[in-house]
Amino acid sequence: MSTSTAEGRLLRYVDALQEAFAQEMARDESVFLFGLDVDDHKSIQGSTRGLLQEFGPERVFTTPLSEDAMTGMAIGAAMAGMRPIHVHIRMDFLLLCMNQLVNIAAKAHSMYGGSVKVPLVVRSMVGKSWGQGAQHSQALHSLFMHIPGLKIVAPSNAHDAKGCMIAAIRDDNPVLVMEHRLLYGTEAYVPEAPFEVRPGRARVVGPGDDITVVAISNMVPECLRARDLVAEVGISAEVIDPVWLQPLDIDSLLASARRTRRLLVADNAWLPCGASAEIIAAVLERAGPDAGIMVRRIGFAPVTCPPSPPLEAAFYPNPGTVASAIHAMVRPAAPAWQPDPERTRLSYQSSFCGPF
Amino acid sequence: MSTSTAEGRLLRYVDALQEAFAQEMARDESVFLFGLDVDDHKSIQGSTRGLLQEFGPERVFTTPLSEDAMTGMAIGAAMAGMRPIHVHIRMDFLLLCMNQLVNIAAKAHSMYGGSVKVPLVVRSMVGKSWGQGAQHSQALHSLFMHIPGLKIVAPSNAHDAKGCMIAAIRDDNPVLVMEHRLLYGTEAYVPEAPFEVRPGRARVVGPGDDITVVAISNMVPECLRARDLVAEVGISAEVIDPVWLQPLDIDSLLASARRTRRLLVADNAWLPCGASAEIIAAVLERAGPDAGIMVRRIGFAPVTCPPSPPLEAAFYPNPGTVASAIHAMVRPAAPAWQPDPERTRLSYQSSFCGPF
Amino acid sequence: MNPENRGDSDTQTIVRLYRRMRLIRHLEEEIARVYPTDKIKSPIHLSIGQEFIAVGVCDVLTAKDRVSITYRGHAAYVAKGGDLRALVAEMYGKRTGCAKGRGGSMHLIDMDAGVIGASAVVGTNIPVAVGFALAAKRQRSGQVTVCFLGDGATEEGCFAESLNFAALHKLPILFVCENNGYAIHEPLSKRWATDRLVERVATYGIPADRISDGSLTTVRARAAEAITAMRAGAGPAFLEVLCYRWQEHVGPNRDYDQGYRSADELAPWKADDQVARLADRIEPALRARIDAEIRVQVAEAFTFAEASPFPEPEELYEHVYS
Amino acid sequence: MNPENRGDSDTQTIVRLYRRMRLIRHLEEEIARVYPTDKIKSPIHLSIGQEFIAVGVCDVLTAKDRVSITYRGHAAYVAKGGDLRALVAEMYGKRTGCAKGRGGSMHLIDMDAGVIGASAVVGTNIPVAVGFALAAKRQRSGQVTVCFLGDGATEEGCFAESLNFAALHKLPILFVCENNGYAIHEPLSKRWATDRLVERVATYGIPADRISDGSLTTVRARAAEAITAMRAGAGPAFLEVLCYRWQEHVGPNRDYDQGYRSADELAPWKADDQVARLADRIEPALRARIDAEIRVQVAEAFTFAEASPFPEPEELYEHVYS
Ligand SMILES: Cc1ncc(C[n+]2csc(CCOP(=O)(O)OP(=O)(O)O)c2C)c(N)n1
Ligand SMILES: Cc1ncc(C[n+]2csc(CCOP(=O)(O)OP(=O)(O)O)c2C)c(N)n1
Ligand SMILES: [Mg+2]
Ligand SMILES: [Mg+2]
Repeated sequence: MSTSTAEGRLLRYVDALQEAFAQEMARDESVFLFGLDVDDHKSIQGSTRGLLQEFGPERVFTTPLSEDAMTGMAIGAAMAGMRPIHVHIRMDFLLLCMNQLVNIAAKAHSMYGGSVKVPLVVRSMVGKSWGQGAQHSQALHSLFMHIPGLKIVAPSNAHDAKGCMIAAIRDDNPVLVMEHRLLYGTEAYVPEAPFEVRPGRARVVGPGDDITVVAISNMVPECLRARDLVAEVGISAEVIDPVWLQPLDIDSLLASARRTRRLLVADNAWLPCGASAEIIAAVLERAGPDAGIMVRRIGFAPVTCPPSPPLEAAFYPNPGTVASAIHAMVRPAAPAWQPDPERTRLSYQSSFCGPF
Repeated sequence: MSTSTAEGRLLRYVDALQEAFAQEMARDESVFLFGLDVDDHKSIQGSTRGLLQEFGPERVFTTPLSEDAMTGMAIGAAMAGMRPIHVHIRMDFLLLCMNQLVNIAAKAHSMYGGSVKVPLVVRSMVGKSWGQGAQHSQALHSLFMHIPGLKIVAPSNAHDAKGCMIAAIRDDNPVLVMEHRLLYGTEAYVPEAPFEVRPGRARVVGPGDDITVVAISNMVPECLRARDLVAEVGISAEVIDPVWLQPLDIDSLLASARRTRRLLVADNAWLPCGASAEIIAAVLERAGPDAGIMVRRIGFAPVTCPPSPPLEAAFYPNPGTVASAIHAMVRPAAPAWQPDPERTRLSYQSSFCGPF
Repeated sequence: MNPENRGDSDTQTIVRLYRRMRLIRHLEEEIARVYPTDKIKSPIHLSIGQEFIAVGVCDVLTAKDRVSITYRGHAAYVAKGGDLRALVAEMYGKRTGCAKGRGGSMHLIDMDAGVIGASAVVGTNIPVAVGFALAAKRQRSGQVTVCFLGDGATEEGCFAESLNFAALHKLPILFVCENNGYAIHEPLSKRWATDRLVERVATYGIPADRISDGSLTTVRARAAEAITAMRAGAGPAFLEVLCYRWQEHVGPNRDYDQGYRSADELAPWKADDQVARLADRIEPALRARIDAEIRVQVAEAFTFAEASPFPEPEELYEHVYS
Repeated sequence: MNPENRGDSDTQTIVRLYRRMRLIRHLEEEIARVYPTDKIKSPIHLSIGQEFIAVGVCDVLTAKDRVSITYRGHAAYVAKGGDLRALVAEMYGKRTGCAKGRGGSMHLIDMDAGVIGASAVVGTNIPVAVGFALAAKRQRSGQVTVCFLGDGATEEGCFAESLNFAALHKLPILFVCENNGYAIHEPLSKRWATDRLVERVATYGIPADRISDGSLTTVRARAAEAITAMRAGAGPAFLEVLCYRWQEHVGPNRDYDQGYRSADELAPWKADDQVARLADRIEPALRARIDAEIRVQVAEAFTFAEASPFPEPEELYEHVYS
């Protein structure tokens, strides 16, 4: 927090989130934050640290285990002019409140002819590793991308965690923020003053010429690592973070893919009807049949997430499998290639350790 | 019901469904059917007609309005060796039981290491027209296609309604059957004896050479009508019904698209992260960059479904808009073309009339 | 002097209530009459026979207070002062509708009148109403929220969740369960293990009452008590009001020939029709004048709806995001 | 003659119960001891201090009966006779685990022993258990189902929905709420409007009892009554059992230094530890022998787990569809 630069201080993702809440709650009385455990001593891994003390129990409160009604409650409060932030410690739990999110939050503005707004933020975290297993590991953004009326953002670094969260809080529509458990400890330079990373612009996080790799959420750092790995064998990969998934900045993805003529989408989720399918379909629909863009998706294996370590390792894409996929696309004639397994081991795999 | 041929009798979709239940319930004691209103005098538009009388209230029963628990209940009964069929009169209501469907039904076999099975059938109907509006009109199949462990089928005609339903009932996995309200009155030849239309094979419902039109659910008859319309201007469209959406017979769709080099997917749903995105991404991933296949999606407008008639008409694709899209893809250089609006009016639009 | 303002306040109240009751009854009869013409292309759920609940409850609310209604919500919408013309226009799918043709009969709203919307997914409005109550409490606005719901809605999990939360936070919300004994064609006996609903609600520490005499006066009195306590900070309250749906579940007709219920069930309710009961207490000339005014008012709303333009197809893309 | 079979049936019962209690306690202590080695890469929720509930209830069940458990389910799994080695192997993620390494600590299952699974999404097991009870009733198998749930789970809508349905259909299911006063770190006071849970459950026509003496004997007696009635066709029953979680919510440690609760809360529960209470009633030599046997049994389960192979990565694709 001391290393201040023109672009801000080095801050952890989780602290950037906390700063976004603290600043927005101070700015706007109508913002309140609630959900299971937001007010306990662990304060959602620290992301809600100090908020109870600063803003009091009317604006920072836990709830009964009633995700469905609590979502409806937040929607009602939002329609009545407040700006609720609802926190879920796992994205899997959103399945309990799909009705309110899809049938009311997404639709209220429209089905009431514009006479109400739903400025609601729903925070949810994707769990990964350490045996999270079947029901604590899902990344379900595509379910929400399917529904008009919702916005979805998946910040992949501390800078965006703050900027996107502030944009989400200020947005007059329901915004789902997909956070990722493994990103919480990652650091980036983050401006101290409030700022917004608004919907509409994907970001090139690593330039390149041979292939476009669109990486979502935690796949961004993993794909950057893959980019380093393939660079060692002379492949130049461009890694793009869409940041906002709805609305999606297809133009930027298309421009890159047109140039590299290869498009790999690495999602932090299952593939069928996923964000990766959407990106590929949307890019190719616009690119036309003569663009000659090779496409591929990489993501969760098409199975339920297993907790057993070797199965879990096989379930997730990683820098090594991404690098292999890049290599296969860029040099289809060459024999299959895998980077040195030692080099593909991610730093978080040694630093993150159970139980939750 | 008298017009018997080698392939069966002309039967309405709704009666074909009813026949499937009657035959399977007679064959297998473990099958039971439940859900709101299955036992009333309207018997879900007739699709459960006579079942209460034939099989009694232990095997045919209504429930409280508790979609979430009723789904869990069905899952438990299935794990205990029964074969429940759960009926929802609108697909929108599945949003109330997503947790059970996704977190338990889809995962139980896997997360319990194969020690249980969930032979559950979930019937749900897509509502359309007559002001069904925001919450009674959704087709949410893509949400379920995203989740490993579920199967999804969308019969588009009476023959498949019976054959797919029987296959679903006999399947040892949870199967979601997406029915369509507007298909209920349509007739087809249906064998009298029980038969299965199993997962795995798409069906060419209208052959053609210039373009491949993949049509889902109620879009099948609408695309066949579009096929007739474009035939009048010399375009030969192949219409393919995937029938089962999970597993999806990509091979057949790919083979057709490779041949026609044009792929239009017409879905009965929103496009982003939809079945249409999946089909396009999967086909192009396999076809490779040199296949030169032009792709396009058509489906619900990216808005909440409005009940007002002119807005509702603009919300849905129809034979006219499909025909225009086909024309634009096959003759990109030609000026935009629209079939005579009189000819595009669908027969059901005059025959179906409110309130529900 | 306006004859409605003549006499004691009791008479004024009766006249006011009669006006509301008659307006709703006549409106719904007109909807039923027009429906077969197919001008209203939206599923209609009439509340004929049940109006006394909405009218009794809304009569003790202020304009600033709010009501959350169901798809069977014409009565509460009108009773709370929702714009009549906008209601009919909405059913016609017109641009002048209360939801600009995007709601239809099942999603009525009039934020200016405190009608905060309706859901076609049963029970879904309950927690949303709780959220309005939370906001009112936090904003210290003094507004109370009334949440109408059917007997079927009490079977949805969110009902229990909402009660617990509303009680925990002592929110200013009155839940009103319109128990008409049916969910579509399914009677309570197939859906409720027992009928001890108010007892159950009371275990949350929520004062809960069952009104079984079908009387507008009783409903109004109990609602008044609850709302008064609430304005003094008492937290949520609950009323279960027994009633009867005279028409079919959805659509304009009667359905006693369908076998799931008999006209005998209707008879006592009809005999005690609260519209007629109030009518009996009003001087015939005044009544005739009111009836005539209401006929005009309703006819005018239909004329307005008919004359209003449909939205243009291009407007489809409006109001998705704000 | 086996000394455990000597003496009156009361003694036999005490020994049997002690064996179960000690086995569970020792197992969980071993899990806690091993956990810091990172060999168990799965979130563990220990039930140390709460074992008396599972042991008391399961003691009155037959092998054919079923229990639905929670992610805090080691005790009930073992009490119902679930395979010990398969449990430990599952926590290790081994192929020999009760779910072949696909469940982890939060999804224990042993269908042969009547352990029908656990969900990591709170409350989700409740309706599933009801479905097993429905199946048993329809199949006329005579099996009863016990559904364990936490106090937090009662706040989920599906709990109310499930009670209503189970009561409506008179299903043979005993709901057992292990009320340890906390959901993670949140006390009841922040989650329950009142603590009148059993009263609420009773409004469904379900006999409901609260056990607050922390006694295994009481739990067993009440469960026995309920199950006996159920076998005679009485329909569902409900027990709320007050208890206390000695360890942190998830993980192997104590957490009285974290500020959300004080060790004073623990003191009375510890003083009345039901494992020690039973131990006191058993002759020391026999007790020592049992303890030794249990140590061997548990050690053997860990050895088995350690020695078992991990699944091969290729096995990932198994068991998606059946
Ligand atoms: C969640 C849900 N389930 C089922 C339906 C279908 N449905 C529409 S109205 C209705 C009956 C609701 O009964 P009740 O709450 O008593 O209200 P009433 O119609 O009697 O006024 C049902 C089951 C629905 N709209 N939403
Ligand atoms: C639906 C859902 N919401 C939240 C969580 C996070 N969570 C895990 S355990 C737990 C506490 C549950 O409390 P209780 O039911 O009392 O069981 P206990 O842990 O005390 O045994 C919570 C909130 C979850 N797993 N599932
Ligand atoms: Mg009703
Ligand atoms: Mg607890």
